[in-house]
Amino acid sequence: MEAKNIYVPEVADIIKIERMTELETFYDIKLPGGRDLGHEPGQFVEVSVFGIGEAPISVSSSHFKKGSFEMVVRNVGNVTQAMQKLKVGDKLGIRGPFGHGFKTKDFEGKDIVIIAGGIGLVPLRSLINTIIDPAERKKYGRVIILYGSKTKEEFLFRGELETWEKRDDIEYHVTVDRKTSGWNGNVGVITTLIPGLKLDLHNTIAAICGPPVMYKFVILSLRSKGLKDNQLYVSLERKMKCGVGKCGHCQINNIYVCQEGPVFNYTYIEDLKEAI
Amino acid sequence: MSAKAIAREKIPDAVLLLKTKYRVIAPVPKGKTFVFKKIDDPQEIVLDYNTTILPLKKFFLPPREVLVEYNLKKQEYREPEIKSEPTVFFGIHNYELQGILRLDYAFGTGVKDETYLKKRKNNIFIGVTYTPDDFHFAKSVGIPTDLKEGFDIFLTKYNSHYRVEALTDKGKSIVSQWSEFLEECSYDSDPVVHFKNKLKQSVAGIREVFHGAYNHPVWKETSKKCYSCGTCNLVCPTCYCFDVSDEVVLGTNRGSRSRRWDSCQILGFTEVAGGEAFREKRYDRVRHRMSRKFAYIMDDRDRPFCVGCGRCIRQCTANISITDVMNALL
Amino acid sequence: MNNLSIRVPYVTRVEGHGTIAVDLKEGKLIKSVLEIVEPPRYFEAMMKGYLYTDAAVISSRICGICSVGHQITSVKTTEKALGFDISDQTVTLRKLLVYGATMQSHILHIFFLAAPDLFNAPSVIPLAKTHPDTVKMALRMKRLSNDICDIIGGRTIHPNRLVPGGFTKLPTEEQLLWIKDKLENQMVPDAKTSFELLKSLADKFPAFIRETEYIGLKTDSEYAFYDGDISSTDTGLTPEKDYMSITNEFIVSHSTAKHAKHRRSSYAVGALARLNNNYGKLNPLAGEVADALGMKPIVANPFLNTVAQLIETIHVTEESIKILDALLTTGIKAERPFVPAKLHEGTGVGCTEVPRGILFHEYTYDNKGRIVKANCVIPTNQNAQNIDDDMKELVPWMIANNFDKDKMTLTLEMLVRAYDPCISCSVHFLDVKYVE
Amino acid sequence: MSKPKVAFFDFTSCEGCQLSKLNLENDLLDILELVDIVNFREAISDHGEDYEIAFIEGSISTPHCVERIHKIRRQAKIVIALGSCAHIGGINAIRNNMDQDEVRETVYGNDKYLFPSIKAQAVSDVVKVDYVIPGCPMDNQEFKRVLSALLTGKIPEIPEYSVCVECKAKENECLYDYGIVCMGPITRAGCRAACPTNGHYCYGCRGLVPDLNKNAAKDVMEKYKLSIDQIKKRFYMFNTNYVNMEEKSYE
Repeated sequence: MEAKNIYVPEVADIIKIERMTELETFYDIKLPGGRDLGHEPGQFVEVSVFGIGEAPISVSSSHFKKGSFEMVVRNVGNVTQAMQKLKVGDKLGIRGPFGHGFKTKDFEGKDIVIIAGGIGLVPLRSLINTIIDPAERKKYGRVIILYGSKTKEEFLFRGELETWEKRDDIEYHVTVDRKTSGWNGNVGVITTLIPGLKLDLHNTIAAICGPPVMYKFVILSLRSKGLKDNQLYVSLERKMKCGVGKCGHCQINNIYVCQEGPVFNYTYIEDLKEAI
Repeated sequence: MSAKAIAREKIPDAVLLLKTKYRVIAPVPKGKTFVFKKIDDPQEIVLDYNTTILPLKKFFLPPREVLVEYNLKKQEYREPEIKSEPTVFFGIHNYELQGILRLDYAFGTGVKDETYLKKRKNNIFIGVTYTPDDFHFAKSVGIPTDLKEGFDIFLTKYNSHYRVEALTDKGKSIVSQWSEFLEECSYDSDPVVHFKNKLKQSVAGIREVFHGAYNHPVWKETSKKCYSCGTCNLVCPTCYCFDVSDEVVLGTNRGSRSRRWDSCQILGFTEVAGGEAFREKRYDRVRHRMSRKFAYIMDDRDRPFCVGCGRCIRQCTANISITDVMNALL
Repeated sequence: MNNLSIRVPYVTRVEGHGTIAVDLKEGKLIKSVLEIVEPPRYFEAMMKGYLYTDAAVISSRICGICSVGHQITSVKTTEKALGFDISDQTVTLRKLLVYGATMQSHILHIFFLAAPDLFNAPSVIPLAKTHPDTVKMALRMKRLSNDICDIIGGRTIHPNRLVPGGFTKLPTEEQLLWIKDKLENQMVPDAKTSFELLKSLADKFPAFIRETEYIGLKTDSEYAFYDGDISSTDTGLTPEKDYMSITNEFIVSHSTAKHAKHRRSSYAVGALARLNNNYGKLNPLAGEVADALGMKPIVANPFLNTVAQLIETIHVTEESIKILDALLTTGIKAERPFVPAKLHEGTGVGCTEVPRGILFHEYTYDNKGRIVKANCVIPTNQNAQNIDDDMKELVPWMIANNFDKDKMTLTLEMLVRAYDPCISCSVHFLDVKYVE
Repeated sequence: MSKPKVAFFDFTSCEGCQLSKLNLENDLLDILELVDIVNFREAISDHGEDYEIAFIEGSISTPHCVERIHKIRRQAKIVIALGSCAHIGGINAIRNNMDQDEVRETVYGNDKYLFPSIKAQAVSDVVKVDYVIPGCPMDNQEFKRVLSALLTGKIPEIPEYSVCVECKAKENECLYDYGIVCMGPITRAGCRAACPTNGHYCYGCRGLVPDLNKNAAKDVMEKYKLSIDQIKKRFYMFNTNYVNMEEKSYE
């Protein structure tokens, strides 16, 4: 039998597009025949736009979502810019899912703190919606969501944020770096939300994703709170060109982020220079 | 002991016979140096050569190759046709083939890269002994001159003739067709090859040297001389990093996605969409290359991704030597 | 018509920036000039201090259109100044390159710059629709001449194989065979078609005559392009080293380019000047075509320079086939450029017939092979005064022939275009210290 | 969809880039299908002033050039500097290192103010430039790539790595092995190593690589026995403006 070529994308349909902010757009993608992507929360896909190129994009929908999967794309490069021009019914190339995400099995019975900075919410939303799925929620302890954004105008998934805030089984805290009109909540970087948390130090894990500068400070803060390194999970951003551990662009010391990550237990990468 | 041998002057005839069935790739002169090339006239082949400009990887991982073809209108992606015509690689040094074996490991383990692997089918390797020059250090990285791993046939040079050893069934079948060119000869032992050890320490355990070497002054010192031109990566038999880009033929619906040899020495290599580069300092990049060779990547037998061909030293305009850098760490 | 003022700012379809200015007041022509408004470029000053290996690289940038001509002339000048030996093979290949560049430049001028006037079109773009076969043929001819330059010189614009002493890379015999085949089976028939076309358009060229002095290289052995003595239709032969006695450059206020004069108030160089000096050496087909078009010396209608270019295109095609035959008989010999054992001081003059006329370079080197002085005299500078003088007679001639203003403007533009002026070249600028 | 209107403007240059486009020959007709060329002085007589994409050739070297380029920038949505002269000042900038007044006086004598000139500058020194197509002359394959990218709505990217990358891919012998000083290691690629592939040293026409290690360059050139003056001269050949800037930042 002919071995499958790992570089050839599948052609998928865009079934829904929603502008979220000035820079970010939401896409709902249907694979051929409505096949499930079968991803873990935190995994990514390589998305191709015909004629333009390919870029790694985090999957944002729950592991349990049927028939299609979702992503949110920030307009920063050639591919993402070209995606802005696409319409419902247009085609995209999809490869993946790639790498390792959050192993929710390991989180069962535990309290989960989710710390999302800006667009870092995109992959973490996949985790959130997986663990708060009605059939799943009872498997986990407390679910605490910390979300930080530059301004309230840059909030993603606003409707969902409201539901999370309302739900009794989710502790939701949000902050903005800069107050704009109409904002009455917290102002300050995301680390300011951490000291006030009351955590069961022995039975909590934290999942972190955000801009590169955020990690160092969030980790310091969680450590000073008393969490151990093995309780921390981070999702790293790198230039993942091939997605399959060959091209070398995402390599941090001896690991390929696209293969072993992008989600790592912090103990695994804390000794890696260049990681954070 | 007695063995089969071939006289140097009969080699072109032997190659001519091979050419009836195979594409033959062999070293030929190019100015002051050598290159591997498809052979039209077997007389051009040189068997006494030091190193070619580029390693054999250019045949399996070309400087630029199409990964995916597509049509903008039809909105389809297609795998390009990947040819693997039966090929004999003739007159190959053993470190060279070790380079290919490292690439086989890189592309054949984990997710399999068929674009590479398809070209590795139908290959026959005929090795030849070599006289190490000032740049070779294969022995220092665990590749003695008599290592014959991977070859189908191996030619050991005696003065004016080569002892012919068939090492695989494919090799045996070729040697049997060569009978008219071969003669019986007797020999006592293989010629002694003088090889100066270039590394202070053997490769066993060399990975440990990198523990605690992250802030060693040698990185900064070396980086002061380095242009970051990427030559060392490009000429390396075991470097395989690549960049990927799309192109549409102007005025048509034909598009393609290609990969191109890349270099971890270039600033943009680690840059992400937001503009941040994760190895921004030149010394970070110098360290990454050396560490990748000897610590980050090893094959299944724990052998480093350096085969001691010396190309990166020979071809560095800034005269940076991987062995000098390693010795500074040892 | 007593009062008239014509300004054609930035004449189009010429190389570089020039403005036609004509003023007629009360029946008296008070101004009729081609103002050269291209910014000055100071090349000779810029070359100072550079090594002999760099002279051709820099002087090539005087003009991309004429870069082959500048480079050939530059390496020849350096070789003369420093006493380099070059092989016969190098000379043959350089000639091929000069012929390829001549073809390329002439075809570009005939079909892309001049032809639209003959077809009453503003450019070649609409011609692609109205005369697709002609445009396709022209593109094909130009492509082949470019390919010749690419194969011999490395590339057409700013070639990168020419160095003092020889070539850094040689063409293969397969490539030369390919060129020969294409010249014989494509260029010759296309050139014949072009001849028929030009013949049918002959009445579109204004029948304006003004005799002048025609200057071009001349040699016993062939229609001179690569080298020879300087030949004048007025005064006969002058050795190349005495080129300054011919060019006598001077400054005029309406032009950033210098002008030149010899025996008369001006002289002409270029295809027509070469033809007037070399007619007897034309190859058979080119000779036939010249005769069929009535181009027998002395041809004194400046508009017919375009016709002379076609004749030369045919001539160099035949000449190239001839030398390719010879070259392919002996085969290409592997050789590297000559490298001098020791450098010494020296001065040299080099000249070549480039498409627009005779080009001179003169360099003086110090004993480390660095340029001390450089001077380049460019065809367009030499033609500049001749163009002004033509205009001075053309305007009254047009008035006498009842041209309206539009037709006068177009005819003036056609005149300037006929010279195929290369204004970038003309403003390379002279180092005045040197001409004191 | 209407075809984008494209204009070409030339400033102080040798016009090689204009010719380079005409040398696209057969592709030229395809290009005409894709864009409306409204201004291209060397090839067409019409002057359209309604354009979206302006390709600029040549350096800015007179007060009049400055005026013209500002006018173009106000009109054009996208400005592309094409060729070394426009991209980095190129060979025109060699004279920037000479005393400007003296240069003018040398040439014009008492009439030195007749034709005012300023230092030869890159287009981006005067107005905002969106993209560049480097090279002397520009590479017409790269021109096609950039045009294709613009028409497909992609940011035209040019290589950030050195000519060595392309030169090695072509398996050329290194010219340093012949004692020839080549600017390849520090020059931006994209030309497919045009000159070294033809055995000629690279003169740096595509500009220097973004993270230039200038001191390394000096060491290497010194190793090959060229005087500092000659090293500088080769640096200055196409990159005077850049090298000047660098030296200022070191002072």
